[in-house]
Amino acid sequence: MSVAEPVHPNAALRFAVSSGDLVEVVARRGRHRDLVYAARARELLLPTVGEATWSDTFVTACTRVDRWWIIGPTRPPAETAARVAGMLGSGAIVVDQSSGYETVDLIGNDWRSALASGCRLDLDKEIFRPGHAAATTIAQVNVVLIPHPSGLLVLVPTTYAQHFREWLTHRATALDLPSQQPTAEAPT
Amino acid sequence: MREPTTNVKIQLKRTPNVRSDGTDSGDYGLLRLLREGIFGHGGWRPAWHKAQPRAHYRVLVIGGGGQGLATAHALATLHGITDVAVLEKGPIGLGNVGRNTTIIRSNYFHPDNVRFYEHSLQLWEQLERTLNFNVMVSQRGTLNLFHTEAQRDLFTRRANGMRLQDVDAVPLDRKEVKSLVPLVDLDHGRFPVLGGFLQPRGGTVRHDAVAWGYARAASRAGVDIVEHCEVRRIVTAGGRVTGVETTQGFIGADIVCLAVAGHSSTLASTVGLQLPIESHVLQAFVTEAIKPVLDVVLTYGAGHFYISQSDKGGLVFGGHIDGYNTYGQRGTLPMAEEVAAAGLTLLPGLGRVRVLRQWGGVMDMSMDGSPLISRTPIEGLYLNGGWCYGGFKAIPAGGVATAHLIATGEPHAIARHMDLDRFADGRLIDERGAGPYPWAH
Amino acid sequence: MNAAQARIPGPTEMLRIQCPHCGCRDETEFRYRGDASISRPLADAGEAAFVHYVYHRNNPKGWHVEWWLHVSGCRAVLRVVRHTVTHEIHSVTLPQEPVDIPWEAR
Amino acid sequence: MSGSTRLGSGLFDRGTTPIRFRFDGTAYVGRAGDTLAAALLANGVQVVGRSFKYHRRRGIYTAGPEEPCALVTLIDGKQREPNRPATLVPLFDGLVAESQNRWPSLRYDVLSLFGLLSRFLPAGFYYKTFMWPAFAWERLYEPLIRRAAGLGRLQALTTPTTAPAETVHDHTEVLVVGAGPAGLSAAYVLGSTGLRVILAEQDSHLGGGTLLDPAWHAWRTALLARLTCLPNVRIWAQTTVIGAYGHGVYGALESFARTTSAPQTAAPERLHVVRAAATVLATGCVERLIALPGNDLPGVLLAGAALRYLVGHGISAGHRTAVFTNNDEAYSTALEYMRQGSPIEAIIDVREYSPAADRARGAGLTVYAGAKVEAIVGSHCVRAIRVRDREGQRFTLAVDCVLLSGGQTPATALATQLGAELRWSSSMAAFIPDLAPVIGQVAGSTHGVCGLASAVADGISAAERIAATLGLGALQLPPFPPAPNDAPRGDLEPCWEIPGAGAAFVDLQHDVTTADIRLARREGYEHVEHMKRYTTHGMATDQGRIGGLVGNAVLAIARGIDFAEVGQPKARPFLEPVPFAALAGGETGAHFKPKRRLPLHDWHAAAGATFVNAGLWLRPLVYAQDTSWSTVMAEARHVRREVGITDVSSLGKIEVTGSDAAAFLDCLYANTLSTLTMGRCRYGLMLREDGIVLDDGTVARLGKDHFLLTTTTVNAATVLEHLEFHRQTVYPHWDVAITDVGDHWAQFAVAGPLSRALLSEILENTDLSNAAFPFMAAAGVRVAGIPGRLFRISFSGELAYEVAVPARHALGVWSTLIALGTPMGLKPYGLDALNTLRIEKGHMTGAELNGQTTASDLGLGRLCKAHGDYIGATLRRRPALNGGTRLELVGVRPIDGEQRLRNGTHLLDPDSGASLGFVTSATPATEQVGWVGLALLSGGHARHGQRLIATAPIHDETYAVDITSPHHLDPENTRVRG
Repeated sequence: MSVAEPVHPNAALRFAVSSGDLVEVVARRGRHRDLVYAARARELLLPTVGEATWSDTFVTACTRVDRWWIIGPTRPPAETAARVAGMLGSGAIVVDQSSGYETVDLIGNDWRSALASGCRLDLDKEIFRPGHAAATTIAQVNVVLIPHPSGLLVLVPTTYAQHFREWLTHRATALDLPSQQPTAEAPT
Repeated sequence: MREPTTNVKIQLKRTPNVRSDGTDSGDYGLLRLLREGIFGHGGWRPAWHKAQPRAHYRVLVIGGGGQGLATAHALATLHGITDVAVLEKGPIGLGNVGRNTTIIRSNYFHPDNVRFYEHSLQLWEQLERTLNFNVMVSQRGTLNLFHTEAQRDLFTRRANGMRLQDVDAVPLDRKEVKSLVPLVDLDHGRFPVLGGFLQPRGGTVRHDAVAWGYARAASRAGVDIVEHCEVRRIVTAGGRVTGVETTQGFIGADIVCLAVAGHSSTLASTVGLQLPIESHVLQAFVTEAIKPVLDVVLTYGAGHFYISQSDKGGLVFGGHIDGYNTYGQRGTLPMAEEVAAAGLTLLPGLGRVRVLRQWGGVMDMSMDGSPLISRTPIEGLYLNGGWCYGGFKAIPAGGVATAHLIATGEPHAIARHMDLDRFADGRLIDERGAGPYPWAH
Repeated sequence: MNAAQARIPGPTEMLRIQCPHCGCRDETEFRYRGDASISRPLADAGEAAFVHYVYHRNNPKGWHVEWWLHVSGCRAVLRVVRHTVTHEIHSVTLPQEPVDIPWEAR
Repeated sequence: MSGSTRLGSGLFDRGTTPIRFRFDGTAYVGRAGDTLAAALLANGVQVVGRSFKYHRRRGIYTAGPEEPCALVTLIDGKQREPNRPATLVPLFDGLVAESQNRWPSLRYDVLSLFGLLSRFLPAGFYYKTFMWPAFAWERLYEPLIRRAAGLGRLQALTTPTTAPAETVHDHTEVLVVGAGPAGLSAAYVLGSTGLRVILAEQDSHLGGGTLLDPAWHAWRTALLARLTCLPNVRIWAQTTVIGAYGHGVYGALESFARTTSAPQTAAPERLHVVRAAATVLATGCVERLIALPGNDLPGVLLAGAALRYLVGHGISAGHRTAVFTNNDEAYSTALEYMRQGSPIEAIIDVREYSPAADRARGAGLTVYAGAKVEAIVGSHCVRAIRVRDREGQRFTLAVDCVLLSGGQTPATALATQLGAELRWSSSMAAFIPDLAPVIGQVAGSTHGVCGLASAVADGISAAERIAATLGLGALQLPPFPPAPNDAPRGDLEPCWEIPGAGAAFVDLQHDVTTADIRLARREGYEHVEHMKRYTTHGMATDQGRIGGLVGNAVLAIARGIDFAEVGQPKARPFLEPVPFAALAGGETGAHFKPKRRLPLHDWHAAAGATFVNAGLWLRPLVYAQDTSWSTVMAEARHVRREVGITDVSSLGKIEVTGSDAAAFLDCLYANTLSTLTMGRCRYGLMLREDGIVLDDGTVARLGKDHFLLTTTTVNAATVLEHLEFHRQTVYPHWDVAITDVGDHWAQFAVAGPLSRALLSEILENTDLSNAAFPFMAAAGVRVAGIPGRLFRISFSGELAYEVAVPARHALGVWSTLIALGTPMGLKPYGLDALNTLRIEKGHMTGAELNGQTTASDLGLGRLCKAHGDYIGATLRRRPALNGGTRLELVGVRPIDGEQRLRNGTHLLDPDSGASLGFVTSATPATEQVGWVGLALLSGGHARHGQRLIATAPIHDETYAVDITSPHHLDPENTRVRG
């Protein structure tokens, strides 16, 4: 069974803002299975709801039926979307969301305690761990959480991003976790 | 004080303990209290007679809440119809009349609603005399704050409409708001306060006393108040009402009136009637008693929050309905958090005041957010319901209008728009424009 | 309240809904969308049918079939069978799945 | 001053350093580890407050959250926190407290006169009086009553000095409430299995009953040591579970003891929302009082509380103490008093026999068995008791302290909130809860189990049942420290009230007496809820914990019915009063709602814009700090005459894709969209099913199966949900995907006669001529090197285009447009100017699309499909939604060019004076003199050309207006098509 999350009051909560590209992929009606096979052939794994996969190029997360988030490195506008569309063929609708969401990477282990006040999910490290993904609300913002071995990726709608970052800084202060101001480095 | 515009004051026959103007001839007063004080209070008798049901009544009012008791009272005192029983499944007054935030006001958009609620407000203003029972009407004013220009425009329209009907409405600027309610934080909230609109005659009433006062006056006028008598089924024959099946057996009646807001659908369903109503819970809260800090009923415009301070010193406040069908009467935690967050944003100084209790009341949320005083497709069956969260302030007028409809067969002038047919016709009274989504009103 | 209702364990107000996609989530993540026991009439059903569909409700004190949109999660519309007194949740299904209603409510 | 003394050290002492504090201006010294109540007792302060109604003197009655009497105001600089039970306030150096509800002082209180008049002020007296003369209620009585309201006085700063509280979300397998012997044992057993366990204890000391029995201290220390070694067990002291909300959700309030008078920066409490699969309720019992004359005098307290003060703090509550009891528990206090050398004058026990009495006599104590205390005597505090012994002999004992014990009442509130059935236990004379096993277990004294060893066994057994429910099977129990056995016990004999002359109190804070309860019954308020509301019994801050059941029993006896039948009022949350700030959490003040910022927010700010709240958005209102009409009109006229640019990124943007997308949109919009050709836009009107307009916007066809919808800013989320809901429930078989791209695209409107020339200059390889790119055209373009989209649509009524680019490129593109456009006259304009332009043009926003208007009302009826099904198609045809006296959209102009037209002004029929409608939007005109506006007017479409009266009583304005078409400007659309 699980073990309670220890709190490290003196450790820092660091977060960085990634400039990676984001693509939303939708399986056309009735084409889900074809699409997953087609993607797998191109070494792009499309996981089931609540899961995420990590490859050298892409992070793929699924929080809605028949839909995936694909995060990749920064390319000229819409190029990642075009590339993904090319990989997936006609069974997919591919929408560039690179500007629609900001990717905030919380680095270190303290994100669980930092998010405990705003996030209603069970973030116990035995319960929500790398390989998982979840859509939920934090600080009144709809976000997607993708844990990874060294932290947590959070997709935040762009127009709420500053509010979310301010909230995160405030949380870190309240928990006595000195936060590092966001940087524009890509996490991957 | 203005005379209420009650249209019908026909005394069909002499009713006991009722003066010719419909008021209770009364024995509550200072002298009686002094006398009883000297002799050890042994002379007080039950405020209302605990009646056993008879086999048949001319009118059965189902529901011993504010609306039901006021309807029975008006039938007896204004129309001389005393062959009336009020049936209540438990003790009277423990439904919404005893669970609300006690606010009275008449600030509405729809002109017909302004007229109805203003009539009610005028009846409140003389209710002590009508009932010979001090229900502690406190006209401390209701203040609605606004935070955007669009809200100011809506309130302006409403206030102008009220003033055109001779109802009081006063715009306040930020300074005036602050001087009236020093606790308000005008500037630091997410949505700063731009101003407010005050209805000086709005205020609060001691809610339990309303039920008790009406019960006492109705009982003295000859109405049977039957407690612990739950209606299981409305009985009809040939398309008209003949009585009700209760936990105390069958009781016959020529006319049955439903006044069970919160549970209207349940009873209507016993005669196969579907109503344009869903039941939703509205929560209320009270803090510990503190010395007076808030002199008006205050409504926040940037979140769901309203608050007043009771005569005992507790701050009574509430928010929005929880937003899903329910018959559970207890509060929920997320709503408590949301309401408190709105409250603290408006009144940060309340941070150290402690909230004592939370509770909920089950509302008849109608499909357009406005009430129903109406005949039904079943002859002899009348409906007083769909009050959403406006039923308390409407009690005096709701009783008068429902009694008028029952006694004369015609809707009262103040309640013509409250019929059931309006949904089919499209004559909706949607104050907020929220649409046929009861949880959004 | 009849005997059957009286035996139901007492009121439990705050909701936790077992989303078939996301797992057990707080009510605050969902948006209530009303009675799911009624379906939109066909185009030619006439005005009365639409009036009934839009305005009239069973509003039962007991089991209720209703829509909840998981607005902060998977954004799926879920059909939830919930008891309106105890808030017990009997089943949560997707719109295209058959609805499972407890025998007491049938 | 008589009162108590500190006899020695106590279990809770944390060193002997003197801690200085002030109460009512007097300086005192206490000890670290004291509560304020303990320190006041130790200093011999007997009177600490006044009651609510009669302003009677009140002392310290209990040692916990059940305290009804010793409420004080804590003073911190300029702030005053009222109504804190002194029993819950940990002492710190520099603490300042004040007594309440007295004037001018605690000793001399003017309103204590009410006590002398009490015979004329019984329960509910106010309902029967204050009615004459009629004017006096408003002018005299009501203001007086309100002035007398409340206990403590709040004084607060409008900006709090501490950080906002935060709400923490916790998940666990088992929540154990109460860390007495049963709770500790259950947590230990369950924690040893590896399950996640949260153990919440209201007290700052863990151990419950084991704290007060020195024989159990070793057991307690050993068990706590083992428990704290389990990493999966979280132990929360000073944490009250304030409510059980079902579905495994609980609220828990954690308090942080203040240790210094230095300014506090952190919030003093934190709310936890706990989700638990199962729960153990080991919430213990609360001792209850006995109603008898004088039972409210300072110097009377509950026996268990006195034991706690003695064992925990080394403080004796009196010098000459008597104990009045109906049960064995109180004997522990008497024996401990004797052991520590504080004289016990007598134990008066209503029972004829009990083993505890034998033990006490054996220890040398005087016990009057089968006797009663008939009254407690004293004017300001306890001086003596009048006893009637078994033989009926009456005598008086001089004492300065009376310890009462009327029995133990299980704390059942949480259990009943979880739906537990209550059953009457005649051995405890109280209700005991039975909880459904799927929810959890009740354990220990709450469960009716007496004795600490029995409580341990019951806690273990509860844990085993929970483990079984959670599917863990049979448990290997962890080793427990050795524990003493329970002594044999005698049964309790119910004793609710000792009738006699004088007021016998059941609610000490609200001054409710047994006579009040009988009066309520006599007046018909005989149901327990009616009695409670009529007398206010149990409605004070302590929620009637120590006297609630006693009052209900008095009612039952008066009615001649069973206790079980009289029932008790529902125990609603909260179990302990919760500070507003803790309940509110962190999302308050400036953080009450998120701020949504446009991608160009910083640019707008740097350009000097004044921002306005539009829903959650911050939008530039005007590019100036001066928001007067002159600056707005300068921006608007510039658009009419030259060219302006405005940020419309807050519009909702939704992509609808799939082979059934066109058919789907035909069902969701009132007008036809399937006939839209690729590369074109069309106005789209969406209805609710009831036929009222939901929203409007533009629909662009970007591909055969690819549409882009825009929505109004305020309705973006509503429309998205409306589409998703209908796709999933009404049209689930269609191939349609709905994707929100609102935040991805930034969008700018470039409007004005020069807009074509300007954009032709800037856009690469794009022919903007009417032939190539007519009104309502849409195309992909590259702008400033970025692939974007161009639409020829106009909200302003001018020749206009909207440019959309991905938001992360918004600043670059906008800056390029500004840089290249400025020489050609391009200026940014804000929301107010945009509003002016659209009002003149007769375009609508939320003021007109108000959820009450139909397409016909807005003059858009002709757009709606005559045939075919769509949302709202059937019900929009209802007679009352068409024509007649419907409020219809019109234009309105004051005939006096100087007259300002205000929103919310009503329009009157000049003949009847009746209100026919109201002005929804108004603005000064850009190209003409005077003001123009839009209005919703009864039968308005037939009133074009009429002259009506406009009136705004709150502005004291009345003037004549002309009713016109809503299109004040360019009704032929020559500008937009130019």
